[in-house]
Amino acid sequence: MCSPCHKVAGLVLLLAIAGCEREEREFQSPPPQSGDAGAAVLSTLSPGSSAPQATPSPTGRKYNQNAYHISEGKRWFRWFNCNGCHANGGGGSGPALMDEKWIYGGSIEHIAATIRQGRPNGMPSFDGKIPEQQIWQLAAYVRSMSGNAPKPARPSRNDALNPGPAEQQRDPLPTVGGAAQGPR
Amino acid sequence: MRTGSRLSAAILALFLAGCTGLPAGLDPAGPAAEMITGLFWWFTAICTAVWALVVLGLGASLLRARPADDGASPLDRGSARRISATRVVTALVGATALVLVALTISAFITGRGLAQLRGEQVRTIEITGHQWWWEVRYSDGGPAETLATANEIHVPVGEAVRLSLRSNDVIHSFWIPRIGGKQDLVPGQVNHLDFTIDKPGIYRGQCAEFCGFQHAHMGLVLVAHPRDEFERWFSSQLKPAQAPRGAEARAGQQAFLSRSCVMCHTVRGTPAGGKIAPDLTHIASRSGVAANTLPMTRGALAAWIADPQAVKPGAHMPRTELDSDELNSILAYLEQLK
Amino acid sequence: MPDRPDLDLSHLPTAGFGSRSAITWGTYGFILLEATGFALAIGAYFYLQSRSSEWPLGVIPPDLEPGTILTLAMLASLVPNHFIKAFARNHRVQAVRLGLVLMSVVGVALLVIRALEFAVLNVRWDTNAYGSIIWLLLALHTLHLLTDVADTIVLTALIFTRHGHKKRRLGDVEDNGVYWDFVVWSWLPIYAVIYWVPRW
Amino acid sequence: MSSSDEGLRDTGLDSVRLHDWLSRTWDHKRGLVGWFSTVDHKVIGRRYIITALFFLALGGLAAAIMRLQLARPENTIVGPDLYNQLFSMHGTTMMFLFAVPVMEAFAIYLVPLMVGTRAIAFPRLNAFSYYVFLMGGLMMWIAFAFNTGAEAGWFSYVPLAGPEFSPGKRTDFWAQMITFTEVAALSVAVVVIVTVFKQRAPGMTLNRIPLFVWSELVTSFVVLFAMPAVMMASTMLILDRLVGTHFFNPAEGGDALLWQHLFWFFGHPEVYIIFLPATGMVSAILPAFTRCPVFGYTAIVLSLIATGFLAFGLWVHHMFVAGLPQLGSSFFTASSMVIAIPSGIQIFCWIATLWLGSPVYRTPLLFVLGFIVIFVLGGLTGVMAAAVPIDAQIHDSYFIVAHFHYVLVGGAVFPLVGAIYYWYPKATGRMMSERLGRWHFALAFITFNAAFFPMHILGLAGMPRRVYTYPAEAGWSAMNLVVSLASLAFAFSFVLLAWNMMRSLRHGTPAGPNPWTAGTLEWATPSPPPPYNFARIPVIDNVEPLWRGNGSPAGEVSGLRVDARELLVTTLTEAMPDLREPSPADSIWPLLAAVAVGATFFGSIFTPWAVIWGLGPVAVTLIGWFWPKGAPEDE
Repeated sequence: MCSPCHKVAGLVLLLAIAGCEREEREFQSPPPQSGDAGAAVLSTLSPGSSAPQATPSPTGRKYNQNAYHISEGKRWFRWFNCNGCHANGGGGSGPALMDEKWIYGGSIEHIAATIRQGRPNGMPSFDGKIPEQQIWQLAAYVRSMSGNAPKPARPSRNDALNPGPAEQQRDPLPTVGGAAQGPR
Repeated sequence: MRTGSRLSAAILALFLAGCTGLPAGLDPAGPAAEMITGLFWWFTAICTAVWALVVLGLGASLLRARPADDGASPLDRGSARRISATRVVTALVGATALVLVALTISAFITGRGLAQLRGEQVRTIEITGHQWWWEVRYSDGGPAETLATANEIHVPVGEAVRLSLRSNDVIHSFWIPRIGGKQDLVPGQVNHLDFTIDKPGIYRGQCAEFCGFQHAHMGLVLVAHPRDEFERWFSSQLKPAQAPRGAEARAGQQAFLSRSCVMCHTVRGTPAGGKIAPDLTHIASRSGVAANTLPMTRGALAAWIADPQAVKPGAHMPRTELDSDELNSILAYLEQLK
Repeated sequence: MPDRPDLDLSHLPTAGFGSRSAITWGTYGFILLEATGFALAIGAYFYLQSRSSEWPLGVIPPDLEPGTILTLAMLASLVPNHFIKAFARNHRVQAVRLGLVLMSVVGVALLVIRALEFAVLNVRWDTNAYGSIIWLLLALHTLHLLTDVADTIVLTALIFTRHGHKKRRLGDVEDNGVYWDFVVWSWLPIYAVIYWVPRW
Repeated sequence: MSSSDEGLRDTGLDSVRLHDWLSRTWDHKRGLVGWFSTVDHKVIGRRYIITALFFLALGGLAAAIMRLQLARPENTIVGPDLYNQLFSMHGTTMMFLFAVPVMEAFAIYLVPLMVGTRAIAFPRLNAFSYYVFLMGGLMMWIAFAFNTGAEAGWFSYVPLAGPEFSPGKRTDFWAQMITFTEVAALSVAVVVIVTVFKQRAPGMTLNRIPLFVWSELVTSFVVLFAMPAVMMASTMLILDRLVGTHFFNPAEGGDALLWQHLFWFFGHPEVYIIFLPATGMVSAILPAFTRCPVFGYTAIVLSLIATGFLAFGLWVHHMFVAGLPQLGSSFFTASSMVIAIPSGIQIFCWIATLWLGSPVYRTPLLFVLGFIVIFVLGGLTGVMAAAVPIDAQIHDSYFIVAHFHYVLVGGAVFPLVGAIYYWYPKATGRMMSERLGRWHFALAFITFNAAFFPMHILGLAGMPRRVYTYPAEAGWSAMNLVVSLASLAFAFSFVLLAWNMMRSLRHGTPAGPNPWTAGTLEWATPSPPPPYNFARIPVIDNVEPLWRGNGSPAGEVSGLRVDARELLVTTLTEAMPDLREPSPADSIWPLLAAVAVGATFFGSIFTPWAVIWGLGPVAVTLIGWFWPKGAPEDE
């Protein structure tokens, strides 16, 4: 067969796989594997670009691609009152989450670590309070707020008053500051 | 009308022989459900009769003796009998119309009767549908008398009750077959359902409008008490949660307040004030857990807390990473929340 | 081998105008279903209005100028449209050609005004339900406008070729004119709903 | 314009040369391009029917898995996620990809034959509609295979189907599949209407139109008025999900019930879109097997029209418990009762036909008899559901599941299966096995009732719809097991049908033009019909034209061209010959246009800009479609 056909077939396959990854409804995460979350857990507590590079983990990738996980994250964000400090991602007493600046790293592993461990100046630690899967879902959602998730997986508007365009409508912003980019 | 209803009730009862009595939808527990059931039997009687007549007529037309084929063109066949057929068909259509008018009128009469059942002195209970549980609030008596519970509605017998139904997320539908019809809970509006219960008892129901993954496990229980028993229940529910007794329960309370539980649940009288999951102040007094998916036993509660996703896949209660000591102590604590 | 009574139809014409032609009935069919679509969208508008205490929801009504100019221009275009249909029936090919060129230009001009209309709705589609429904109404009509303008332009090109003299092509011109009438008349209620209902 | 001398006419041609000429003119070319270019309504209709039956099999498979899951309480064969997709796919497939298309497919195949014309009106639009339908259906099932199946039910109520509660693209695929099938259905509706209005054989006045054609005509009008509602609704849904509009968001002035109003304004007529053609099939089968014209032709036609009108006055009875004002509900109770009258008239007329005629118990008639028994029961439970107080109890319970399966399977699928047995010889030239057909009927009739009657009682016992499991304590287990076993056996009855259809294709007895000695025009031409349908267009003077003394129509037409595709166009009411219009030649452009439209729809699942990008290809393919190519038909 001609090579364009191969390319088309390859593209279709990729789309299909992306579709599967995006649409899975995984209610129960398998027990965390060693090394998955570990790399990011040990990130530094101080801001700046000296943060250690998080290795893109399969876990991070999985949550980052999956529409259900991200939408669950959006739910926890509201239910756990993250808005109290990060009003709709726009920031308040906590930093804004929908811009490109990441004090403690913008990869999903970094964000998960930030939620898990807390950060100085007000971000509490939720370790033990928010189960691991929910932390990853929250982190995936937080990334999607700046457009850093596949567009079809990003949440659309809620059935509520909407302060601005939904995550799906935002243009992806590069992650600046903190550690280097996590997996897209 | 009455005889017909009885007859068809008897026929249907035959169908159900072997089952445990009448299906819930035909076993009324209050005047509203009684009127609906009466109308149901009346319609069933008429419709059964109509169906039987049609099938008999069909059979008769197939079996009737026919003259030998006279070889005439099919176009002329039966032309001699067409006039009488026209008369019969016209009469049948007329009869159909009359039957339909009768049925329509009886439906209206029942509808009006249901509307008149509404008493003036009603107790209002607010029901809010959540994916996948029912929030129940009693707020008639002002702030001091406001009570929140979940998945279990208690009402006094013989008192008119009005449910005001809302939804917090998607459309649900409130349905307890034995108290009468159902009513949807639609986001953005408040619907009402009125009923009175005659007999004390426990009546089961579940969400009737498809609402997502755990639509099948969104059960609710209605408990009808005699008046004084209800008052006792109500005042005991108004109290804040008991302080834990014993070391294990105290440890359980600590675990409850320091682990995930506190993020979503309220236990009045403790710092736990989460508003997004059922109020657990008196959870041990309820008859079921997980929206009546499991009975309220220590084992079932343990199974539910240890792995909610195994009981109700997709439910919003996550699996928490509790070790067995924590789990046991939390169970001990919750069991004291009578 | 006719062994049965024979009905000789060799004298019948091969094209007809108006309700004689099958194509016209097809056009009517599509007009009917599209009109239903418009009616339902307008129904949805009034339904949403009835469910809200204020209307338009916290925004000012659209500016009147572009929409009104467009409405007047569309009504005016009915005149040449009428003449084009008559020319087509009378087989006046040159007149049809000129008329179609005119209608193509008018159509493009109308599309430009339509673009301005979107700019002065004073609400975004994602602001609230009021914004959503008026954007839907306007977009729905724009789709029809765009379709018919494109159709007119293609037909104009076609009528300048050797096919222009064929009676069937002139029938197409007539059907296109009928469809244009629909695009204009269906606009009037939508215009009233978008621009005047919020001002009541 | 009087007679023109262009072209070769059929006048005076002997039958062999006539056949040669007409075949050359009307047959499609061999080869792949020819296969995709054909606009022959019989080829398209056959493809439509086979495709719809294929989707029936898929939808049935989904149902079988659901019944396996429900066979026992707390079963874990499938979880809630897959179960929700399965029942959504089942309902969506059966309604949008099977029932409506198959009823239209029969119209596409049969209406031109029954009205005595050579081709369907707008044959390219007809071919286009098939490809759009095919792409929509395949798209949805391929998406399902990739875990992106519809999950919010065939009704996709918001907010559950809305952006917040249905993340990802599952519901977008559903909503866009609606657009595909509606474009197809609306196109077919226009095609059928114009065929019936303008292409009837001379003499086929309004009161000589076969009842099946009447039913498809009324259905097509119902489609024209009903389908735009669901397209509007699905468009709003996809806009809410994709670009953040607020049609269904109560917090921003939207309304969740707007969806239900729009959906049921379509959804209730939808039932009649499926049911009316089925009644037409009954009215076509009965005369052939009673040797007697249908009793009460005029009454049946008026009933069809009345049903078509009343179908639009019932939608609120799907919303009796949604919290609407009481007064409105009363009106809809009354209108829901009234629609029983036209259905009753039809039933009585059919029974009268059986009484007047001499029944011949062949398989098609057996299915019609089964239809009457089952459908009347379903209709009567419908009357019960029309009463608001009763509906409040049975709404969204298994009682309703039982009711609409009695109406839709009993009322539409049984006649449809009868119609397959009846017209199969016409389409293939061979008879289906009668012995197997009787077994099929017996199995289907018994297992259908065994599967669906107990559901009434399950509903009364409190079992709601759309639950993926139920507790053992509920006491529903035994009856659910019976239902599951019976429904698997019912599914097996369709295997018998498929086997019979496939086997008879080779081994069936040759049928000849009119194996049932039926009276309508499709039986006046060989089986299977030649590409040009009729060597000479018949002239008729009767509603059963082949039942005149010698078994052939009253006369025939001459003077039509044989070297170019030419149709006889007649007047609307009297069917007087009026024009000789050309009929478009085969063309690949409808397929290309369908691909362009399909790509646009598919793209707009992911980005609204796809609509803009798609304009170009769609415009190009449409110009290619309509631009004259110099064929004689274009002149």
